[in-house]
This record gives sequence, structure tokens and C-alpha cells, in this order.
Amino acid sequence: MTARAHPIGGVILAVEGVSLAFGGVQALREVSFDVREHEVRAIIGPNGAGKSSMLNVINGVYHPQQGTIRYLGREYHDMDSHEVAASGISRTFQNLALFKGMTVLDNIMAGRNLKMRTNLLLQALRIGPALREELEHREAVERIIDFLEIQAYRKIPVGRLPYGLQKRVDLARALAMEPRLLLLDEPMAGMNVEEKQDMCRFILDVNDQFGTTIVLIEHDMGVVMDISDRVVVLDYGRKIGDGTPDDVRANQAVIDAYLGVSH
Amino acid sequence: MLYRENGQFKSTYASDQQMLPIAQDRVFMVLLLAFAFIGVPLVTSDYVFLSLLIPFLILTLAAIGLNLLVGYCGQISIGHAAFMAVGAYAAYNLVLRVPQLNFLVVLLLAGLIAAVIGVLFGIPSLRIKGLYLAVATLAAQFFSDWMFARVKWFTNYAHSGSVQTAPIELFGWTVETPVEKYLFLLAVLVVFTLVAKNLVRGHIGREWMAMRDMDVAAEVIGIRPVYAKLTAFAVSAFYCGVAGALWGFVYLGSWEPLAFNLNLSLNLLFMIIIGGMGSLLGSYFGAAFIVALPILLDQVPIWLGVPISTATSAHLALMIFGALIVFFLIVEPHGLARLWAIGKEKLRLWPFPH
Amino acid sequence: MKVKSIVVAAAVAAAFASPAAFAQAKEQFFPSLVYRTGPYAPNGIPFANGFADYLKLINARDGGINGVKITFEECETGYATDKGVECYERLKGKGPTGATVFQPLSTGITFALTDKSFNDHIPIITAGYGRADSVDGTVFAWNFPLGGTYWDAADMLVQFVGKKEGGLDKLKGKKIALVYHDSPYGKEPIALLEERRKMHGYQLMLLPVTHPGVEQKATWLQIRQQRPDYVFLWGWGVMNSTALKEAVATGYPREKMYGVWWSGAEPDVAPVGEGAKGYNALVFLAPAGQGQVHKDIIKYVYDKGQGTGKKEDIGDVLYNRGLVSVMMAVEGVRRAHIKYGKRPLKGEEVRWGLENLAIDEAAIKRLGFAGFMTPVSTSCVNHEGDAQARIHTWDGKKWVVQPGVYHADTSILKPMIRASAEKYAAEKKITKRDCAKEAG
Amino acid sequence: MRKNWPVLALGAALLVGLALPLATGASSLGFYIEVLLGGLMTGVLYSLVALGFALIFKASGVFNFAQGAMVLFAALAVARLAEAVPLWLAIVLATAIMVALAWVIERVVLRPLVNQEGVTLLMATLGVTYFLDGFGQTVWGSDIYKIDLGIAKEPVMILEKLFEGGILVNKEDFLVAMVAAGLVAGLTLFFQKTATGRALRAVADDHQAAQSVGIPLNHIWVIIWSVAGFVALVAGVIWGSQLGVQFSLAQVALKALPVVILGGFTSIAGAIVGGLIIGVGEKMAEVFLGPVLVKAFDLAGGGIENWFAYVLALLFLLVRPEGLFGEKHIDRV
Repeated sequence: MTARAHPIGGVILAVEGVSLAFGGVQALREVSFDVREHEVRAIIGPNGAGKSSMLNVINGVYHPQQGTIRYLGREYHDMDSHEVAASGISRTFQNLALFKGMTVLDNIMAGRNLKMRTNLLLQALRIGPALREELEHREAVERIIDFLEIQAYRKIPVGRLPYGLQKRVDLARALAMEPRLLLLDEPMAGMNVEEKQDMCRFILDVNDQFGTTIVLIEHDMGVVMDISDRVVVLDYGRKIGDGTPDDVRANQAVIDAYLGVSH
Repeated sequence: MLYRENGQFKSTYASDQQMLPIAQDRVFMVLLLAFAFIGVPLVTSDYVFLSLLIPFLILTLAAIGLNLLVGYCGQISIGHAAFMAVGAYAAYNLVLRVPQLNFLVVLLLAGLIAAVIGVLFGIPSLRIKGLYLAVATLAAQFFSDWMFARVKWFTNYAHSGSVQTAPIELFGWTVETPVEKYLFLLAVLVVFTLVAKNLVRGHIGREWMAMRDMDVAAEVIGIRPVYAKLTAFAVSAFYCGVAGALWGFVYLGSWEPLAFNLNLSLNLLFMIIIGGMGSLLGSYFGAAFIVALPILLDQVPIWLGVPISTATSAHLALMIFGALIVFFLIVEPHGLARLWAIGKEKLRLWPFPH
Repeated sequence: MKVKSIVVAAAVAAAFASPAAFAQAKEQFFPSLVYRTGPYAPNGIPFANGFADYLKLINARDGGINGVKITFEECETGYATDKGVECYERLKGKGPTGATVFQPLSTGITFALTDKSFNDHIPIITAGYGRADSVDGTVFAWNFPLGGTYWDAADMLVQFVGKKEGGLDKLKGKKIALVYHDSPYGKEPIALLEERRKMHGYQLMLLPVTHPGVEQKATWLQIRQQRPDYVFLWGWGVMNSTALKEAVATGYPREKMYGVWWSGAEPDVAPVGEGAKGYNALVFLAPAGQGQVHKDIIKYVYDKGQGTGKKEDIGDVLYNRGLVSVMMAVEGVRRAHIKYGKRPLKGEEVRWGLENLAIDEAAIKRLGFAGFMTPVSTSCVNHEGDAQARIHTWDGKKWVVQPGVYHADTSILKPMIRASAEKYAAEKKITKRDCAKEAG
Repeated sequence: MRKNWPVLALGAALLVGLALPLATGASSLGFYIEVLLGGLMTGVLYSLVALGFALIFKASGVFNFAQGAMVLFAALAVARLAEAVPLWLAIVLATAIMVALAWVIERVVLRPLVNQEGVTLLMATLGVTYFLDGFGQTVWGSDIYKIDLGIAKEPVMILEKLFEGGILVNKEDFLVAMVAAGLVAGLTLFFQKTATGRALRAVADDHQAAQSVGIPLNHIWVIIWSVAGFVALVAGVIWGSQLGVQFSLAQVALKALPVVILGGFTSIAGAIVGGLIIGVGEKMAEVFLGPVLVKAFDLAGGGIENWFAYVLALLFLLVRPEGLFGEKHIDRV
């Protein structure tokens, strides 16, 4: 990797001692790790390790029973996901969570909702500020559309797009929020090699051009080792490894977990 | 070959975001409006105005209201007649107690009062959804039925519980004849349709649709469920409140709480299912269909010279409604509006099928 | 091809609207708002059958009214106000002269149509229902509550129980419960009962029953707890039989129950059978049974296979009420022929006939209604005629008419009617008619 | 535990409300018991309809709005058939008709809509409701019909020595309670002891798993709809014998909605208990709370039982969305 436009900075997100349980099932046990500004941080682990739960805790979909999350130095408890979003964290989903009845354009425009502020009455009449705002954000969205190369699909309902493109729209929607921290839940799952390469390129470009900090969950080890700066490894809800890709690769616990050594 | 968008390139985002981006559509719309405002009054009989067009216009307004909530925001309601009742009684009391108010102001206030009640009954939607919400809205329905029958103040202590209204007046114009009523309602409906269109293509509309399609994801991108759902309830109830006031003042003239019972709520729901959920145009189609079908069922056998008894035709209407609802849910969940869109698509390709 | 489609289009247009197409026919059109479906169908069907049979009889036996053939068309309202309004709009323009007179058999629909009558100039006959204040012809120019209103009925019932107690003054401290259909229909008598309460000092319990009236357990538990001395029943449809069943279940004596004339027909008591024995109801104009007119109907209509309903149902209370209701409309037309000539008449002209009705005993006999009808004579000011009724009692198998005829006390009703009509005129901004001037 | 306090508070408020009429002396004990019994009897009828709801919801996730129309349809069938044949035969024939109906509904409506959202299915059953209302009246007629179970309706006074005025009870009510109890016992046995019953429960727990071990789903749905049809028949016969068979039967059945909310959609015990709570609650509210409200707000009469059930259900939803006996539902992303 050549010199980065945005060198890695201080800690912006710190997860401390987080535990989460559903009924009797313990999804996360006292997990702690941190994320530094501008880095690409990966979370890996076997199925059921608690990776998605971790993302869901970070952006407020689940509320952990124990532990704290500190973002930009502020600790937050029981914050709802829309408040987390407002603080500059956005994400994509493992099983596509696009708005199926809406067009590609509307899906991405929806990502701008936090930045659109005209009141209901002005929108109803679509005059002055409301109209101006709509056009302004349309331009911003068009830039993302260009960036992700999905110009041809603007007016098509997302439900009709092939899977790989839907993943891209999911990313576009998350980018539309202009997040400081972007959480990607298996962005390359189910893609073919070519699509994966495209997606890798986009992720690195985002990190490089906008300086967005990225936390990603991925199964494809090759991809993870290629693009991430640091890696957290979870297994059965516990953190079993943390460090640079090379460190993690050498970690015996991680190797055991992936090879299925019994506990 | 007439209906083409070829060669119509959009050079600005503003023109791309127009309501009707295709030139032919705009021409068609202008012609349609001209026909509705000028042509229809020239050729239509009083009966058609009073029995078909007037209820059609008002119910379309109510159906748009319900569609904003159910079709756009994905929150089901089987108690929307309650909000129509609130609008109607609010308007009645405003006219009675503050007679100097302009009727347009009365309409807006009636809508706002209905919106407040709508928000109140929308609060459960923050905790419950889907089927459960259906029951909550039923509570609104039965409670309003009861309240307007029982609390004497609402009906100005009318001994029969039935209220009467005088013909409405606007800037010295008394809306009295069927044609006048029609024109007034048409104007109201056009304005409200435009407003609804603006809302659903603006960012509030995207928030609603996002809640409908995937509520967890919507919240993750920063949409506040409280705000999105309650605005949908408010706007939806506002529309129904206005529609209710018009139903009382313009169509019925005198009414009792039964006029806004569960049946009306269910009919509104059927309108948007048959017409097309999440489509303003569908609200028009659905209302037209529900208003016209029973009347047609009564008339068609007479034209065909095989009169059937009124009971049979009423039962037949029930069966046809039921069957159509199931049919549309299975075959075309987006209703008549979708069929229309498919037709247009075909027209675009015509005369070349591929 | 093209010609054909134009013809079809014209036919469609004609069917929808234009009365002009039939302008030459010598026909009088009677609209018939019915409910043969829905919760109230069991009561609506016999009434509608009587209505239709009588019109068929007039055509078959007399060749129409003074030679003017009657045509009629039914429209299903389902007892719903909005459907009723639609039916009204559909039928009001039919026939060469438009609708003769409407008879909606629903107080709710009456309220809505009253509104429209001021523009459309079509009379509305509400024999034994509708607005109590519409007796006042100076305000309610088009309403004809012929033969009795709910205020009359309530007044008669109070008089009746007063007599039973040995004088109206004996009602002091007594408890009367009104079990009523929660609609304009059921609420109409309340004003009168309140007025009388102030005079006699009885207690009044108001127990509304929600449409359609199958849920009355709580109502009757309250009656069981409070033990009123009398229960007035103001129900319609299934509500009546349910009330009687609940009375049986809670052990309230049926002898102390008095129904309005819409709560005293066969469908109301038949499902309870023996249990309803002793229950009383007002009977106005037409009790159950058969007379000359029924014989004619069987002879001219049913024996020719033209009957509307089943032969064995002829003579039921509600069937007879349908007969009488439409008979008065027919007589109104006949009367108006005197003034306007024997031709199809407009609603406006029919009104004159209805305002000058003079159906005396001789006329009743001539029409074949002897025993089923009391004399009715109206004027421009008084659109009701004379209200009188009797009480009949269910003996477990049939209705038995009791001796004694009751009249409403006009000294109480008149001021109430005046006040209520004035309020209506003010709300609707109506100019009152000047009957003296019109007569001159 | 901390999350349970709203439920407890609501329960406590209801109990206090129940006790108030006695505590304040507004009612004698004898009358109070009569109201209670009246409420329970109404509740049993609600339970019967709710049972049908719960069965169908448990097995197929369909919120069957048409249950009320099915009650009407079954009752009409029995009443009209009983005019021609003995009552028992009429019931047998009507059962066959209900099974056929269940089969048709499964084939024509449910199968094409499999895997659709709950709301869509609800609306489909609304369509079925309308269809059945029209169809039933076309086939069977729209008059009032009688179902005579041959039990005297005159009430009996019992325990006159114990309470002032005694307690009025109705033999038919007891029969109704017995039938309901029998039906519930029968259903429970059916679910626990028979192979079909166990298969039904398996389907209810997990559709896909059930399918993967070879339980034919469509088959099961026909059975469950048939059972629901039979429950509707029982409810229809009982209601019909009490109220007369006619159109309004279908509308009373709407009350079963709050019942299943209260009891939990998937629970048979919930349907029964919920029905009883709603029945007792609304009668108590009407008889004791109604007059108080009327006096306080100068209302034109009581009638609060019309909405009481729904508002109670709504409150309950807010504090405990899964109902008394329902299973908790967690959203997964």
C-alpha cells in the first residue's frame, strides 16, 4: 500500500466488555476492541461467532446487557440506531436490507434523510427550500452513483436488480450518509470473483478518498488479509485474537477455531 | 408510435424530477383536467354527479389518506372511518360554534384535529406492528362510534343524535347544486393529490417507504421511527378528516355516527387493495371501482333485460368484492394501478411488441 | 358496428339518467327503498313485499290510479344511510314525472333525505317513523309522518302505563327503562319521555343497545339490578327478539314490557315463541291479519303467479304496514288527480294530494282496509293527520289486539314540535311556508 | 423482572376495578355473582370463536378475519338443513360442508399466498369474509332462522337462602359451558394424543422443519381449517340457539380479536382465558362503570362494552405485546 491520503489516527470507537444474550443464548461475552480513525478494521470468525451481533450492538439495533461503547470519546448506553446514525455511523447488511419497493435513486436518497431538514409543510407544497434541498442532495447522490458505477439503474426498483448490484446499492445508501465510520456486514458474500474485486476496490477507494473509517465482517480470508489494517477474531461470542493480519494469522487460538478444534 | 419518450433528454436534475417526465403524459394530464373541469359538467346528469362522482371524489381523498399510511408507510389500519368521523364532527362544531369562519379554514382545522387524534391512535404503532396494529385501529373505530353517539356536546344536544348542516358557503358562493359540489370537490381533490404527490416524492415520502420496506434498515440510516410513523398517521388522518368533513357537509348533509362505521373503514381498505397500495393513482381507481361496482351490478341486469332481485344483487356484490380482493392479492398485489402501468408500458412499445 | 355502439351508448345513458326518454308514457313511478339483505332483512322483507304487492294489485285490479299505470323499482339500502342516499338519487328522476314519493323505512335515511327534499321537491312519507318534528308542514314542507311519530308513540305508552297505575299522577317515583336502538330511530322518543318525566316525576333509565343489537346481556343485567316498573322497547330487527330472550333469561316479566310499533311484529317474537307470551306492543294503523284487500291481493296477484313473497306471509304485521304505507301514497296521488287532472304527476303535485288527504271510515272500507287502518286527514300545517294506536299482546302464538284506542296529547307535543322545527329551520336556514297564503 | 411491572400494574388495576362494586356497596353479592356469571357465559362464546382464530394462526400464521363469517355460514347451514332433516344429521352434514369449505379456502386462497406477509393474509381473509357473507345468504337465505336445541330457556333461581334475591341461572348457559369445556378437552386430546395432532403442533413450531421431515403442509392446513370450521360450527350452533341465526352473528365475532390479543395469538389456553376475561370485563364495566360514566359526563347512555374489549386489548398490547400465553418474538437483522 502506498502512502495513505488519510493516515491512521487515534481511537474513535472503543468497545469495552460488551456482553449480549438472547434469552439463554449468549451471543457476546465481554468483548473489547477499538477502532482507529481512517483504518480498515475487520471482524472475522466462524459462523455463529457473534460478528453480526457485534455490529448490531455498535449501531444500536441491540442493546448489550453489559459493557460500554465509546464513540469519539463519548460513552453511549441504550442509544437507538437512528441516534447512532445521526452521530455519523452507517452500515450495510449481510442479508440485503434495501427498500425493495423503491428505486435505486430513492434508496440512496433515503440515505440523505439526516441531512434534509425542510419541514412537512414546505415539502407538501414543494416550494423554495424544499425544492432546492431536493436538488442539492440529488447532486450529492449522483456523485455516489457515478463513484459506484450504477448510473444505468437509477430509476429501477431495487428488487429487480441482480444480487451483486443490490449489494452495491446497499453500499451507496450507506455512503450517502457521508459517515465517519462505516460498518460493512459481509459486503462480498455471495459474489463471484469479479464482483468481489470491484467491491474491494470500492471499499479501498472509500477509505482512501473520503477517509472513512471502515469496520467490516468478511468470510473470505484472502480479502480480509488484503484490505484490512487490523483484525479482530471472535469465536462463540468471545474475542480470541486481535492485531494485524499477520499477527492474527499466526495466532494459535485463531487457527484452532478455524480448524474446528474442540474446546 | 405516439407514445414515446425517445428524444426527450433531461439536462437538469430538476427536469428529471418532474412529476410527469414524459411530454405526452403532461399533455394527457392537461386534457384530462380540462375534461374533468369543463367537459364533465356539460355532459353529466345530476344522478351521476350525486351518486357516482361526488362520493367517488370524496372517497378518493380518503383512500389517498389511507394509502399514505398503509401503502406508503406500511402501517395497517382498519379503523380509518374513525378519523373521517372526527373530521366531520369537528367541522360541524366549528361551523356551529364559530360561524364566521371560512369553510376552507374549517376544512383545514377539521383535518388538523383529525391529525391530532390520528397521532394519538398512532402511538401504539411505535410498539406494535402488523396484525396487532389492526386491532389498535379497531379500538379507534369502536371508540369513535361510541363517543359521537354518546357525548351530547358533539351533536349539539340533538335529540336524535343526528346532525344537519346547511349548504357550505365560500366567499359568497353557495355550493348547492350537484355541479357546484362536483367542481368544488374536484378542486379540493386536485390540490390534495398534488400535495400528496409532493409528499411521497419528497424526503418524508422516502422515510415512510423506507419504514414500510425494511424498518430496521430505515432506522439504521437515521430515520426516526417515531417521526416517520407519526407523521404518516398525522397526514393520513388529516386527509381522512378533510374527507370526512366533506362526506358530511357535501355528500350526506345530515348524518349519524353510523355513517362512519366499520364498513366504511373496510371499504377504504378495499379501495387501496384493489386500486393499488402505494399508488396515488390506485386510490382513484380503487375508489371508482368500489363506488361504481354495486351500482353497476344493480343496473347491468336491467340493461340486459334480466332483472335480478335487489337482494341477489346485493349478495352478488359482496361475493364479487370478496373474490376480487383475493384475486388481486394473489394475482396483482399492486392492484389496478399496476395493470394501468403495464398497459402504458405496452403502449410505449406499440406497435412493435419487442 | 359503429351505429350499434352508439345505440348501446345511448341506451346506457338513458338507463342512467334521462327521464325525458319516457316522457310520453302515462305512468306514475313509485321508488321503493328496501332492505332485503343485512341485519335488518327479516323486517325489511315483509314490508317491501307488502309495498310491492299493493302496487301490483292497483295495476292488476284497477288498471292503475285513475288509469295511470304504476311502475316501480326497488333499490337495496341495507338500512345504511349512504346507500339510501344513493338509491334516492338513482330513483328520483325515473319515470315520466320523476319519483312520486319516497318511503325509506329508516329514520336515519329519512334524516338524510329530508335535507334533499327542499331542493328536489319530492315528498317523503314516513308512516310511523322519521322525524317527530316533521309533523310541522310549514318547516318540513315535504315530510309526511302519516299516522304517527315516535313522540306520539312514547306519549301513548306513558298514558297507557299511567292508566294501568290508576292515573298519570301515580307514576311519581315509578321507574321506566327505555331500551333503545342506538340510532336516530331509537333516540327520537327520549325528548318526549324527558318532557313527561318532568311532568309526572317518574325516573327514566336510558339503555342504548348498539347496532345491530345482539349484545344485550349487560343491558338486562342492569334491568335486573334496577328492577324498573316498566320497560319500553324501541328496537328494530334482531334487537327485539334478543331483548325478549334476555328478558326471559333474566326473569323480567314480559307483561311489563311495552314495545313501540316497530317492536311488535312476528319476526320479533317468533324466535322466542312461548317465552314472549305477555309482551305488549303498540299497533298503529295496521295490525296482523287479513281483510278484503288481502283477498284481492291473493286473487289478482298471487293466484296469477305475480306475488312478491310467500303466500302464507300475507297479513303479517310488517307486511300490512307496507300495504298501508303505500296505500296512503297511492291515495295521495288519487287525491291530487282531483286538482291536477288524471295524468302522471310530479312530486310537487303529489304533495298537494298528501296535504289534503281525507281517508275516512268510508274510504277505508272502500279500499278494503276495514279493521287495518284508522282515518287520516292532513293539511298544509299538519302533515301527520291524527295519531292513534292500540296495544296488542303476544299470546305465545299470535298477536291479540287489546281494547282501547290511544291518542297522543297534543298539548304536550305541539310546543315541542314547534320548538324543534324552529331549531331545524334556523340550522338549515330554511324559510317557512305560509300555509294561509298558499291556500288562498 | 423489572419489565413486568406494567403488566402487574394493569392486572392490579383490573382487579381493583373488579372489587370496587362490592367494596363500595354498589352491588349486592348475589347480583355481583350474576353479572360475573353473565360475563363468563358471554366469555365462553367469545372463547369459542377465538379458539378458531388461535388454531389457524398457530398452524398457518393466518389471522383469520373470516372466522366470524364461518360461524355464520355454519349456523345458517345447520339451521336450514335442520328444517329438512333431524338436528344431528344437520350437524353432520354441516360439518361436511365446513370441511369442504376449508379445503376450498386452502386451495384457492391460502396456497397461492403462501409465504406472504401476515397483513396480506389478513386482507385475503377479509375478502373471504365478504365472499362468505354474500354466498351464505345467497345459498341459505337472509331471514332469521332458529336452531332449537330443545332446552327450556326459563331461568331457575338458586341459592335463594344464601343471597338476597337469589341467583338467576339459565340451564342453557350451563350446557354451553359444558360444550365449550368438552370441545377444549377434545382438542387438547387431539393435539396431544393423535399422530395428526402432533404433526399439527410440529408445523406450528416450525413450518420448514416440519416440511423437511416429510409432514405435508397443505394437508395439515386443510385439517386445521377443517377443525377451525368445526369449532365455528359449534360456536354457530350455540350462538344461533341463543340469538337466532342471522346476519349479525358474523359481526359479534369481531370481539374475538381482542380476545386473541389478550390471550396470545398462538395459545389455545389463551383463547379460553382471554375470552373469559374479556367477557367478564366488559359486562362488569358496562353494568358498574357505565352508569358512573354516564352520570359524570352526562352521556346519552352507556354502551361502553362496545369498545371496552378493544381498549383493554390495546392497553395490554402496549405492556405485553405477546399476550398472556403467547411466545415472545424477537426481530432478527
